[in-house]
Amino acid sequence: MSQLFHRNTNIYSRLSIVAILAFLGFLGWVVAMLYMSGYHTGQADFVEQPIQFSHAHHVGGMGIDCRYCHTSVEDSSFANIPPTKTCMNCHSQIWTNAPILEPVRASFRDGTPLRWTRVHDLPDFVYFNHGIHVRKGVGCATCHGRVDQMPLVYQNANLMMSWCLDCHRNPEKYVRPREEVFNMAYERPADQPNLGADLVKEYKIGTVDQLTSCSTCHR
Amino acid sequence: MDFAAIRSRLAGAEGRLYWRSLAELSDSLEFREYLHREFPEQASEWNDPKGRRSFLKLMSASLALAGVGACTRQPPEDIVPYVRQPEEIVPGRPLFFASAIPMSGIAKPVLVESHMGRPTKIEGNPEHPASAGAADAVTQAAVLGLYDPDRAQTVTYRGEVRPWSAFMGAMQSATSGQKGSKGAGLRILTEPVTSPSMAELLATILQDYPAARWHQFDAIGSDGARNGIKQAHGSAANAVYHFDKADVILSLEADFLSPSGIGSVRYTKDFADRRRVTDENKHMNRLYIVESSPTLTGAKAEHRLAIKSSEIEGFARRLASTITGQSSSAASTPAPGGQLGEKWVAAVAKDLQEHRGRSLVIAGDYQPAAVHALAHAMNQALGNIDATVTYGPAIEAQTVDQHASLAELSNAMEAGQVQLLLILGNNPAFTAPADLKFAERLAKVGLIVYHGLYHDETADLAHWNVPQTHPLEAWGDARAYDGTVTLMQPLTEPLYDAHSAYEVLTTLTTQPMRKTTEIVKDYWMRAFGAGVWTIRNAQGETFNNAEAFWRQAVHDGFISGTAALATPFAPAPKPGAAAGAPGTAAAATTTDTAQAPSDPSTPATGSAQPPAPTPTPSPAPQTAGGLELIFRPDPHVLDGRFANNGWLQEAPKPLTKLTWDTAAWISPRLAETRGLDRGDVIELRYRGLTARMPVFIVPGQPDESVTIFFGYGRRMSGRVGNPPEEARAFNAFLLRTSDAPWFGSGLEISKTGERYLLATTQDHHAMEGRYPARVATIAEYEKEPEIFKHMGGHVPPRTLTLLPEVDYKGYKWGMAIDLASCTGCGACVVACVAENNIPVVGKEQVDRNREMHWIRVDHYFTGDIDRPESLQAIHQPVPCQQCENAPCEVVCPVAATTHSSEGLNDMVYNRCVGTRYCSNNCPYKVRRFNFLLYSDWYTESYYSQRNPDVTVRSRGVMEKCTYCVQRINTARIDAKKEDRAIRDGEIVTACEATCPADAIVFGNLNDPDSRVSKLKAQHRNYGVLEDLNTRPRTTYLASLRNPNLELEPAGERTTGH
Amino acid sequence: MHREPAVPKLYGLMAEFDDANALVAAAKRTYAEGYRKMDTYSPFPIEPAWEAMHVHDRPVSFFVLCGGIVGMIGGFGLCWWVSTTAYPLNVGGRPLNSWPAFIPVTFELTVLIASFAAVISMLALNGLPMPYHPVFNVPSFLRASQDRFFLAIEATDPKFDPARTSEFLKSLGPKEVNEVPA
Amino acid sequence: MESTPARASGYKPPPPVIEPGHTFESVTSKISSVVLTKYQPVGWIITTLIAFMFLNLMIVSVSYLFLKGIGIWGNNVPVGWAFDIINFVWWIGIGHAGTLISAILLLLKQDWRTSINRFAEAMTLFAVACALMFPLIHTGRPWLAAYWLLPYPNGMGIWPQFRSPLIWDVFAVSTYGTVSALFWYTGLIPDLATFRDRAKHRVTRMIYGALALGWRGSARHWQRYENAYLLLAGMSTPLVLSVHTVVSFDFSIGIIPGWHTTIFPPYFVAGAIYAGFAMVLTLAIPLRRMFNFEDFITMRHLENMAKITLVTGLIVFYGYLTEVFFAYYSANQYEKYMIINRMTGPYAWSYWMLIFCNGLVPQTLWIKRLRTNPFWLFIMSLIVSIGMWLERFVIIVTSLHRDFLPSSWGMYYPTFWDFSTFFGTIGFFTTLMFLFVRVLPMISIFEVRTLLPQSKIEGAEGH
Repeated sequence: MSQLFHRNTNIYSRLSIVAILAFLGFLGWVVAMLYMSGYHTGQADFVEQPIQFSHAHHVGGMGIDCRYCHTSVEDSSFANIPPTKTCMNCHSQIWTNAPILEPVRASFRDGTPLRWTRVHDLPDFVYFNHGIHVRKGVGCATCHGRVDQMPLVYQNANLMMSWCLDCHRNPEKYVRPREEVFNMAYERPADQPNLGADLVKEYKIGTVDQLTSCSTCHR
Repeated sequence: MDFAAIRSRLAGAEGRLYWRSLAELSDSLEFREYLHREFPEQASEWNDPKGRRSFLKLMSASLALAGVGACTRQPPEDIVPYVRQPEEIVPGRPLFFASAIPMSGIAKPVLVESHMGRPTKIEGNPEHPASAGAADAVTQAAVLGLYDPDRAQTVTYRGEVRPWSAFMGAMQSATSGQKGSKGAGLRILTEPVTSPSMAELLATILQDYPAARWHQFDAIGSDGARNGIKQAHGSAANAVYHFDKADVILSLEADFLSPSGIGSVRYTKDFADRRRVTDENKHMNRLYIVESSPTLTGAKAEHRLAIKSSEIEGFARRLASTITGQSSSAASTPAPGGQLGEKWVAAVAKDLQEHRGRSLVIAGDYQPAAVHALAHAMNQALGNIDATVTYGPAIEAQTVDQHASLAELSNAMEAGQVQLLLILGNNPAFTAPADLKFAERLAKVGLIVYHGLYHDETADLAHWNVPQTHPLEAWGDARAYDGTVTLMQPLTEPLYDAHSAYEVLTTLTTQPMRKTTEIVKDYWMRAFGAGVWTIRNAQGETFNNAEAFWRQAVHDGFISGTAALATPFAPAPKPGAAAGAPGTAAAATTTDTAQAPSDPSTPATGSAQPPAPTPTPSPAPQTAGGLELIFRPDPHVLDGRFANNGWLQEAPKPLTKLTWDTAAWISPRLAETRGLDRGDVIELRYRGLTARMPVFIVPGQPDESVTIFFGYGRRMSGRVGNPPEEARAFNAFLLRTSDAPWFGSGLEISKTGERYLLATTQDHHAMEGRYPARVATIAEYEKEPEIFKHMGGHVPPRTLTLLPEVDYKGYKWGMAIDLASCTGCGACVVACVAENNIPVVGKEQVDRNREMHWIRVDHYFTGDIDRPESLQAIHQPVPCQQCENAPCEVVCPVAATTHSSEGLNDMVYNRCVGTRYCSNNCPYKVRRFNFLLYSDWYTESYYSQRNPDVTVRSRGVMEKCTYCVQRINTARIDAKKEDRAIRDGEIVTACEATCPADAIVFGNLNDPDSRVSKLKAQHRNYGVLEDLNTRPRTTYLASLRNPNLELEPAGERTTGH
Repeated sequence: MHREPAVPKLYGLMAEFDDANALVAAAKRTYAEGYRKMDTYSPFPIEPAWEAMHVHDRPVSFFVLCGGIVGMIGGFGLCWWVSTTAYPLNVGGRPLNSWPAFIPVTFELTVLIASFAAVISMLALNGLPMPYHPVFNVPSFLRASQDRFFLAIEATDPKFDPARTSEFLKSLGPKEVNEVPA
Repeated sequence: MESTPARASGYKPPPPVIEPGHTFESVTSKISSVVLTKYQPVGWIITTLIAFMFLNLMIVSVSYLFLKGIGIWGNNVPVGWAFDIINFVWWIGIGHAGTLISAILLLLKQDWRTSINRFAEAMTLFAVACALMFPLIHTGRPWLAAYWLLPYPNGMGIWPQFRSPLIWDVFAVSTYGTVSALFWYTGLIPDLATFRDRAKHRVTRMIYGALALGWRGSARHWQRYENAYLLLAGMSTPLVLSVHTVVSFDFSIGIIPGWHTTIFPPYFVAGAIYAGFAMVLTLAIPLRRMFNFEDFITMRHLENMAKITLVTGLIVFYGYLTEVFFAYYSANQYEKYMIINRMTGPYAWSYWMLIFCNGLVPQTLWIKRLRTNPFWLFIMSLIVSIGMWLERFVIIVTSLHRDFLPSSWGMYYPTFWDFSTFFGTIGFFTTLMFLFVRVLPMISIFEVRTLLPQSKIEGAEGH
């Protein structure tokens, strides 16, 4: 008889097995990458806003404190977006007819609120409370990044549950003295491990059991 | 329609957030639908039963929604900040405002939780004497009514949308026509009015139109009580009962523990306070009740005598003559109920007399005046006046016999004397007694203005329809059951083109433009000035100025110390004149205002000592043989006013656990003799009127009586309340006649052969010897305090386990529920629904045992079905027991339910895959599963009601009671911010907060001094199914009974089963 | 399929039998003759045939054992690590390391990995897949999978000599002897 | 093989496992002709078409389920599991006979297994496929089941909960499926080679050739092959026992009366074998008629299977009695009530039907005339399948619908979609089965060859 397959088929058949396995592995890797990437998490995405408000200018440049606008950050779960009135406190004096500020003035005139797009948008089943984090010495920049260097605010961390857990499991790695919370430029000192441990004690930060209980964040 | 009007109206700060969604709404299809629905010819669409479960319509979308899991991005979300932020608002933190929900004109004081201007939850007003922090189911459900998309939304004239201005114009011309005849053709029909400011406005109108008449009607009000007290006093008054001072209580069919009654919240509290037995203090009150159809009060009573409603007067006479000693003809007539009745008269009379000044006789709202008069007389004889009963002046501006009042109006309509009729609420076309033919006589009225919350049966017959503001949308005042003046403040701008009764009435006055705010505030400013109302603060000091008083009053939600003052009925001073005090002109105009005492400033009680006369017997109802027909308001939808409220429709009705429908109650024996079974539809023939009802067999119902309930069979209540075709005739009003409003004989029933599905949440009411709910007599308990531990299975010692003990450091949450105080009113169920965004699933789903309530009130019968007097019912609220060895957790494959460090049995919706294994393995069956997409994701108006602190669950997800973990977390965070521990009582779960009987207590078990720890230390404390070693954190305090040994020799009934 | 060059290299010689007994007998004699690079082909397993060639290798068993051990450690390790280290949670008051509950998974993974080891090592040791093999050049070899039995002596065998080996094979009383082109 | 001892002692040899007069050629051609031919029996075509219709019904039902959620079924709160899990356990049970026959009987050197193990294994695979479907769809959101039930690193930093029997299920059933597939394919390789060499059309030959991996029947290969095959059999045996044990844990780990009992593992395994053999009979009897395989699947096979069915049936029946005894002896009111409720409650009909199907009907197998009557065996096997389905119904539904608190007792009523999903899977199963016999050898050719006298080697000890 004649051979059913050519002699090279042997090589091909074995190669193909290896190739298929390799391909599956690659596929898995691609999915994983996409899953962790900004495409899925929204990390570092550009977000269109009604006004090109620059934190870099206001915070970095003029050195306005976070709390001037986000007034409720210390005593509420929600760090509020300032009412138009807050903008007008200054902009009724300066840049009074800068075209870029027209939406603000319009809003103030006819009382229609500005509609901002959320940048740090947790799922609705996650209940994050700004007040307690600020109180326990978690710096704004720890999660939001160097907002003072962002012309347009973008999502700094991937906001995945594992990311939250990293801090909830070992807060000592991240906490800072309360007075430094709103300091954008704060750098973790060399002895963060010791400092962190002390602060965790001093600020009575909850046990890991409590910080990683489901109902701490999910209700 | 006039959107500009709405916009301007909604421009206020609070309204701003809502403004957005309404603006969207106004362009949306739904809104067009609402508009169309205003047109009567579209009414057919209302009656589509499918509409009730509209959430099924867009089910297909749910696939996409449910798929939001792995690799999908969240849709971008907007943040809309204020333009000018009100100081008091901290975004993310709720605010609480004191207000009130009026019912039949009586204020039910509440505290409303508001998130960023959205009222989300109603609780009781802790400061207010009528509430003490509790609120009944109906009151709490009002918040859902606020957002009901079926509410009337625009002013219409003959079905055409009209602006408010057009209405005012129309009223100007209509009234100018009445000027000549001094308003002879003008009629105003309202609910009972206790609001002083409203009374003044009405008085003013009646002064301008002397010939006009003001009628009051409330289908479920109690003329018996009104007239009874008049008989006793000779003048109208308001009786207030003090159960906290009473050791022996006789109720003559008085359902003072009813789930929706006036004042029953406070009465329940006082009653329960008197039976909080501890190992230290074993004192307990005793309740006798003589009643026909079973009630929660009857279920709570030590002794219950079941006789026909019509026989109760006879019983009362016998008892009265025995007590007062006056030998009247009654003394000789035999007591109803045979020997048992005789035995009762003797025993009860003895017991009452032994407790002079500490006893209490109370007559039921649905009993005729004579019985009330007798009750007052007995209290007088027993020296209970000013001890357990106090009399205040009438709190209604004008106390009239309401059925007579409505009859008079109806006759006037028939005679064609009515040109202009203002109907302020309460849907008389549906609720009027059948013999008055009110609906058809409306046709003879020149111009009908209807002011209602919905486009209901009356609106359908009216020419002008003005949408009524919801109590949470407008200013107002009303008096609580005890007379305390209670203020209502708006929590939001009206969501629709709605107007308050004040605004409607002002169109009849010379200054039609006045706003509700000014009317109410102006009244009280003047009141502060004048001596009509003695206005003091809680400490009894006077305020230094009117503004301070007003601010205090609005903050508190009521004006303290106003209970003892009558509501003046007098016109406001002419605008020209200097602002005089309200009520000063009283003597001038009040002709027939039956006020007691005439001088309102002096406390009423002094002159209110009733000379106990032998009351005139009430006309014996014509005995045409046959069965006795008993009318009752539905415990949840009352006379039908709440028919479109899904929460109330789905809340299981007491004793029957029936949802979504009504039924005629019959006794087991009657069912047997007539060959009836639950769900059989019967035809009721009564005085030439007919209606139909499905039957429900209720143990304890007298064999000769059939009880039917108002509120169902409404054609035009809305998409939730509209009945299916076959249930249209289940309408008790079809049988009601004005001469016998609450019961009458001569009922014939016949089986139609049809069946009707009745969806109940509990079908098995026997305990099967498992003692989930435990009860013993106080004697047994005193003899053997451990008695409750011996009921139920053997509990293994905590040491009997292979597993290491988990010790919970820090907080250790637990709950104790006192079955001795619980009356089974079901307020906790609605509180939980409101707090935790629990969806309404609809009748079919309930029938498939898929109701979603996180806390349910189990109900067990004990005793002999054939001996109604031997029946005992016991109620047991069952939330998640939060077991320490939770069987549900071990079997969850994805760790969606685990234990928190504080011992909570956490349920993580977003992790749940929905295997339902946990539910199978839960011995208490407290877990609830979203078999379909139950949460209404599509009705935008409901979005605003949701509690933002609780996830809105999606399809395929398990859920259950969380001990209100959102409240725990809030408290914990607040405490941590202040570096302190959470105080006992700082965390109050929704069910605990609203429980009128304070039967539910939540707290930290690691704190030996916490209320809950103390309760759990009691001998009465036990855990359900503890023999399974689940170690529930929720435990129960066994119920106790305090029977009279003359009526129940010790050990006659073995306790518990 | 294109033809091989005119004078093909030789893979070996192949004798064809129609009876299993003959094959076994032939195999014995060939081995006795000193041939080692030989093989027999049959449509069903014939234990005497490989015994005749003194083939005794059991590495498959070894791989299975390894697979089993890996699976067992991996399985228990997974459960243990997940429950005690990755995210320790209080589940129904059970200890973090509830080892009895981990046994089923451990067992299943043991069997799973071991089974894979068995099949994969068997195929690998057999050099499969090998769709092309010189023996298929023999037309009648088609029936090796049906009802015929073959004995092949490879050209690489030191004792191999086309003529003498062919003679020897013929002496075994086969139906016929074929050259197997490489 | 058993002819040798037969001659030694005077005992009458049992009927042969293969009718005499066959040659290697005849065996090979007979079996392979089923596949390597253009024509199929009409019975095959009709059955496949009907089965295919039901398969479509399943697809519709499942799509609708994904669209709306499991609310379309009758499940409710006391009865959280119903048809979904009943079907799962039923199919898994059926899936046991295959591996059992091929593995355990191999170890026990039962040569009569050879002519039935192939399609029994196929049956196992397809039954497991049907079974695997239910754990996935019974959540109504299978995408999440796949997402969370398997352990792998993820952005949530959270893992499956290994204390849950459901996770054990995931591992047990998927392992069982995988190993069965390996076992089955390994067994197929030599026969695929046969097909490669017999097929006429070139493409067909290429396909079978590719699947045969170039098998050439070398003795060295055979030797390793037998080694590996034996090891697989050795591992499948405890596996097959573990699978239904784990499935039974789904219930016995729970605390519900009627679930929480120690006898479940043995009693479930026996039940599984019982159901499995019944299904093998249900398939074997028509197939051997359809393709005239009476020579290979002889009365001896049917009778042996009947005997196993009888034995396992008795074990299962003993299980039922034990449950009753426990309930009485435990002195536990919940257990007692559970049994009384099963016997007299609203679902009593299912309990008594179960006793009839699983307890009484198999007793007819004591009678040789019935035991050797293919028609009766076929009917009996169908009744047993129904009985085993009812057994799971009784265990799941009647235990759940009245558990501890009388207040939450309820009833369960299946809906149209419950039934359509169930019958749909039967269509799915049958379709696969009939397609299998069309494309692969339903009887292991090379093993049947070893049954022929021609394959015996003089001097070699029989094996």
